Amino acid sequence: MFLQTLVTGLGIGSIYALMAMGYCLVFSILNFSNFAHGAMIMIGAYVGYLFCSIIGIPFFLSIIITAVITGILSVINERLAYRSLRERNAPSLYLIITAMGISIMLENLVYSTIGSNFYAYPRVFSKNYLEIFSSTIGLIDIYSFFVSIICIILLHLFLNNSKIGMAIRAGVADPIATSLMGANFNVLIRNVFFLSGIFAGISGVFMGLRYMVYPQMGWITNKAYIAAVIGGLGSLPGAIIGGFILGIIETIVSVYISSVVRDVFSFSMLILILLLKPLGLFGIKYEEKM
Amino acid sequence: MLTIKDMNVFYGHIHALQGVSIQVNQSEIVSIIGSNGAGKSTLLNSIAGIVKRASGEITFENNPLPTRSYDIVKLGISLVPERRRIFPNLTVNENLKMGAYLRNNQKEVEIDLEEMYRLFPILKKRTKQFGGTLSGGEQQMLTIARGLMSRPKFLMLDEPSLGLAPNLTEEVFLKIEEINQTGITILLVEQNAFKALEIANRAYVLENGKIAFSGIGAKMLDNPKIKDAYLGV
Amino acid sequence: MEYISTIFIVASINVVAVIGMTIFTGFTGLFSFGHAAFIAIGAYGAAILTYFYHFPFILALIFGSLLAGLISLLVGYPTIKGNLGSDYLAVALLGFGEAVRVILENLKITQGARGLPGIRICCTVPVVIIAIIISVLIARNLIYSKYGRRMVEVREDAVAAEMLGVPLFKTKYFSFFISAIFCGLSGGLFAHYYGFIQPAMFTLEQSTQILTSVVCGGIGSITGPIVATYIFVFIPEVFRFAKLWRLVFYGAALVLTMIFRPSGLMGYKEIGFHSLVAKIKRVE
Amino acid sequence: MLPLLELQQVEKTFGGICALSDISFTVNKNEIIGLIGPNGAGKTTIFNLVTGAYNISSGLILLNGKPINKKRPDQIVNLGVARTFQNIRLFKKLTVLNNVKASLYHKAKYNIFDALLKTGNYKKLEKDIDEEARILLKQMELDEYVEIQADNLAYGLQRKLEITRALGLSPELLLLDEPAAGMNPKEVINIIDLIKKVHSEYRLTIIIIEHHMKVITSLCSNVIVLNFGKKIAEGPAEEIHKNSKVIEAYLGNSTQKKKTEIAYANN
Amino acid sequence: DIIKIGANVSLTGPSSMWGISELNALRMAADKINEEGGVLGKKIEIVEYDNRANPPEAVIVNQRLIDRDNVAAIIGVAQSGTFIAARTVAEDGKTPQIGTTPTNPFATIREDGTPFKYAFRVCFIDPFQGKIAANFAFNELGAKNASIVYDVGSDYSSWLADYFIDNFTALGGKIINKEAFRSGELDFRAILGKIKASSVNIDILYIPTMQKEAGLIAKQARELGIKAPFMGGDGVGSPDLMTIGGDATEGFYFTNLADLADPMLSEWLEEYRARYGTDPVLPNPVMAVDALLLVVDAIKRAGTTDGEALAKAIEDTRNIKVLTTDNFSIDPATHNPFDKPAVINVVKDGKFEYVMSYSGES
Ligand SMILES: Nc1ncnc2c1ncn2[C@@H]1O[C@H](COP(=O)(O)OP(=O)(O)OP(=O)(O)O)[C@@H](O)[C@H]1O
Ligand SMILES: Nc1ncnc2c1ncn2[C@@H]1O[C@H](COP(=O)(O)OP(=O)(O)OP(=O)(O)O)[C@@H](O)[C@H]1O
Ligand SMILES: [Mg+2]
Ligand SMILES: [Mg+2]
Repeated sequence: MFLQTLVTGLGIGSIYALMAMGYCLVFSILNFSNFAHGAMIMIGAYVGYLFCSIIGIPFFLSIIITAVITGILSVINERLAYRSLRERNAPSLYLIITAMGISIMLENLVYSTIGSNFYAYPRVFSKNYLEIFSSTIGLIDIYSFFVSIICIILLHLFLNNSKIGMAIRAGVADPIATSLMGANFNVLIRNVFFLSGIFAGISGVFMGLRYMVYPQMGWITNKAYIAAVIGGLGSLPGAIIGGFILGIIETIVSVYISSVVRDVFSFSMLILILLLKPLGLFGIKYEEKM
Repeated sequence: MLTIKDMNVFYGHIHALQGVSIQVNQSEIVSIIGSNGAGKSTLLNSIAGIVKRASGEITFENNPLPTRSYDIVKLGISLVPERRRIFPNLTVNENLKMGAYLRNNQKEVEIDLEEMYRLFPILKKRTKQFGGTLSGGEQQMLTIARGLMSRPKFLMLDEPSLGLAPNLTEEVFLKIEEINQTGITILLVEQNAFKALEIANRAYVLENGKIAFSGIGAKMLDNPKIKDAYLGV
Repeated sequence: MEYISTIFIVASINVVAVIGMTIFTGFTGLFSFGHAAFIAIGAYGAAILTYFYHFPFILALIFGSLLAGLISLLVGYPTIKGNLGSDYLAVALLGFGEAVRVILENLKITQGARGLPGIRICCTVPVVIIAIIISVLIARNLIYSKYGRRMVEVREDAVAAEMLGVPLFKTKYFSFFISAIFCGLSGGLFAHYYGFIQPAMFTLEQSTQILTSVVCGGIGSITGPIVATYIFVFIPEVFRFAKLWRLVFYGAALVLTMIFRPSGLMGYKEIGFHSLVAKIKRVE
Repeated sequence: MLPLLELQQVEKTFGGICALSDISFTVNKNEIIGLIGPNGAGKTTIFNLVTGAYNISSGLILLNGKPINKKRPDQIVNLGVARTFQNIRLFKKLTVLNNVKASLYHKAKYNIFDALLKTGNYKKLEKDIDEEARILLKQMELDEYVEIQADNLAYGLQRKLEITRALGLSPELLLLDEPAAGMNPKEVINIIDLIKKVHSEYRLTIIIIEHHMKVITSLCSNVIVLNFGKKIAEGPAEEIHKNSKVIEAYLGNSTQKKKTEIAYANN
Repeated sequence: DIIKIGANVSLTGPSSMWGISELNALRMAADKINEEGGVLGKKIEIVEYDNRANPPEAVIVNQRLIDRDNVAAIIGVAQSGTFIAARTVAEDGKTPQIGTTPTNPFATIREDGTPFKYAFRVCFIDPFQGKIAANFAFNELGAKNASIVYDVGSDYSSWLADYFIDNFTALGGKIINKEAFRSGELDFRAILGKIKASSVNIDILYIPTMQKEAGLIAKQARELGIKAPFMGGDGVGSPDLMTIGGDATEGFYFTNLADLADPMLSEWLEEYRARYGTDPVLPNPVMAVDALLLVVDAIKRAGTTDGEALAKAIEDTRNIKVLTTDNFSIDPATHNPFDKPAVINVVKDGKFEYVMSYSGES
């Protein structure tokens, strides 16, 4: 029983983690919560469905194509909506509101073009879950678990050990000084959004496969966002760990306390963690000197 | 090497540079002095491409200067900006490496890094510290060192001595002369007008966005008007 | 005419909450994804009084706002004292907002998700006009007093403000309290206009709608957000001809406002109260 | 007479790095103290500790005999300590006038009801503050910029505005962090006069951090020299100038110096 | 000359799939009526606005329909909460409003039991649905132990869960688990794991939610190895249930207002499919057609579109033919339909199949 609870929690957590990564990536770079990420995930789910179900391309190929498409969309999104705000040094709140505008737009675009029907991915795996030690675990959860961990490690290396990563971090603090070093910050940012779009695409397909595809599915990423906050918005490993923590706590509370108050618990925990660690579990702050 | 003709810059309705023309020759040190708000930083910033010029022509080595700052840097022009624009969220070491962003020869970069640490030993002790937590003077050193890390042909320094201890100021100016002797052209903006004029081959005086005087650096030290207005003697 | 007055009332109810949020977000520079909870608390607080105990409407309204204010003091103490970063505070409050909804969904007195149908309908055009006038007056007087100035200073540079003797916690806490009071009042009006409330009405969407009006109206302005609120209620109405594309346009309008009027419709400026404008010319 | 400010064995570490150790000194009323030392010596850190921006690691700071190291910055301000910042921290988007008013509001003794009801008391106090701010700006020769947004001012004027704003707090103790940085020699002379003026007019006690030796020599009765977080010398300016430790660590070997620099330093 | 009938429907947002079906069905029905000569010699026209299932919007929409478009009656709002908010406007505007699926008992009556003059509905109410669900589960399926998963954030779901529990326990059944989730949730494995782990083997899992959650719950429950049959309410009655839940929904029972497999609907269904190329999302479209037929009939009897007369005529409706039944009546005491029958459907081979029906009195 407890093992199953834990396994389920980890499974749910893996999905949160996968979605949280995109938030975290953009936050760790631009310091704003990109609420359009949820809408991108939704688009990813639709695009993946298109390729995998309607056109009928093999599943793994569809993931790749989807990731590229959402990557490009995410770059377009940045170029059209965020760049001018960024260049004006607008407060992050402006970017957040713009991101929300984008997500309202995309969601309703889907309503008005594709419609409000649900779609389900075709069966990709012959069996959707595994039995380990008499507890069942979803195959997709296992995949999301590994995909998110691998992505995080790669990203972490990229941002902390590569020259481009360094320039991105520099540009966040001072884009103008960065351009004085010869780096084109806009191009760097384009790369970041391409990456976050790729994550959106991958998580969209996974979400679609795990659950279903519908216009409002972007909103479920709120949970992922909360996971990212628990882990510390700017910290990539934090996103994953936050996802797992949230997943496990939710499951344990549902099973052992009450499913009704589950959210009260997880939100109180969120507040509690923030009170103890104002920047989340792994958030880092660059202390400002006077 | 660098020629500016009749340049105008505006901030909104503030006319910050009004028809400024200057020239910097190969291997020279040229100083620009002027009181607060005269437009000195504006001049350097518009050469570096981080302030848009409304009109005027800049040529560098007989070619028109590109407008984007990251393209300008590629020509070997480096600006040490005013007021310590270090990257607060990068470590000292990373800040310096950012200076060498366009350089690909890792070995040479490492050598230059060591050179910077030799020049500013206190930075060496702080390689892992975030730039933002350095003391004011340490940040200033870091800004200068970062500017040098790109191995520029043409180096612009905006108030390099700001907030530096007297002995260090001395050293920085010695270093500037030393750099210049290796063939790097230098355009210097400095409040310490004595120093600025002393080490300069030529100098310009900016007043309210216009060039008021120009001449041989050392000679200007004796100019009574300049003495009165900028040296306070 | 009924149609126009309906839209007017609907928008005005939002306006009251937006004025509160303007103080918190526009002037203090903090933001929240959970203020719908205060609207809910105000709505339930007031409605329970009139619904079960037949209190007079005005008393119920006051009680609702005070209840929201009281709860804001409880929630604000740890969260604001904790000195969270702005996004973190917003999310912590999102958590609070959702938690309030869960509680409302499970309480006996609120009748859970079924809500309270058939609340007395008392919120009419004159009522909202009076509510708005009072809210604007309070907000304005506050903003131009030392309390409001301190909020602006905290927004501009909290560290410097503290070094000038501005008590950070008190200032933010107070601003939070005031915003909750306004949201509570708005909630009371809400309940007594629609005649029916249920927890599902007070969602994240509502919180962000208020926030959106504030930002699009212009940070650091009171009149801007008010105008923006009316516009945002009217725009979807105007776009009705666009049928399903209506909200696509709405989203696009939002994005375009942010891009082309980055400091909002009325960024840092006020319309109306001329004398004050002259006197305080650009608080910012 | 009780010293105004007293530091007793103050120590500050930043995650292992010891920025200040065993710092003790006293500042008497109405003195102007110079705080000098090489870059990174810990001067600004002292200001940050005194104003409560950082927590002290060990030791004691007394203001008028009472410990203040447990207090919040805003409480310390109310005890009469004001400062300027090495990196200017004005309210960039506010006007010059509002920047100054920001510091005057701690005197406005009206409550929230006065404000909401706009009582006579409120109106009077608001008017007083407005007037006082304008007077202060006039004294500091900033009156022509009253309505200008602070970050549009030239650097030197911003420094002046910061001092004005600090004066608005009517402090007993004023901490100036490199007030003359970024100024040309002529302007340095102006700022020296200005500091002299406010010192006598407002009967202030001042601590100045400065790398322009001219400022220190012309203003300070007593100079404290720090190096690597330790106090290495203390005494009148002329003595300090001759102190070999100070010359080595800070001023630089004068034989190395060129003619003009000496001229400059002596100016 | 034309008679305008308003449609206050949700065309965007999470409930839009029903709203759009509702609108389609109304259009189709209106065209048919017009072809047959209209009403009182006038053509009828459907004027629709989107309410996003959001109470403030529904209020505005109602007001607009009444003031701007001068509609004779308003069809819709499908969601109880939104209907209740909008109802006031219809009451003030003296325009009859016929809810399609607001099953909350208080949608048409006051707390004291008296009906609102202008508020009507064509669906049954939750207590009835809960009751027949319990009856069916206990008597027909022989279930003794039941667990419930419901949406605390939805009034529909909580009402239904409570009525089911009341009736099921009254019959002698036992509720093993009552588990709640909140609207918008997609993952139910945590609560399903708890149900699976409970010591008693359940005979039925009652899921009174919308088809989205029901489909996912079914899928995830089977994944976790829960073997009990599922049962739901009218909210699950659309083919999406199978799209989402796949094989797991085989044998999923639910109470419904109307039945796609109902022979009475077959002709209409053909027509709908031919015209729109998809299946309607039940039950809203048939309810909307019933509502329209009800209004049209009342207009004919009243001989006018005056609101007050029309409301009276609607109240007096007895035994008229509508889409779902041949003898539809309105109960003047509650403004609910009289003896609205309910059907039980089951999913078989990926299709809905008729099981049995319960008449209104049961
Ligand atoms: N971003 C800006 N927006 C508006 N005005 C500006 C801006 N930057 C500079 N100015 C104005 O342009 C003029 C020239 O400024 P600049 O910074 O070039 O002077 P400076 O000679 O470098 O002075 P300092 O010695 O103080 O550094 C000043 O009047 C200043 O107020
Ligand atoms: N927040 C911090 N975290 C880590 N180290 C710090 C921090 N603040 C200051 N330091 C270190 O403490 C030392 C003292 O800094 P401080 O700013 O007091 O120097 P200073 O004497 O004012 O120097 P300057 O003349 O250059 O302004 C510096 O070496 C600095 O790097
Ligand atoms: Mg300058
Ligand atoms: Mg310092």
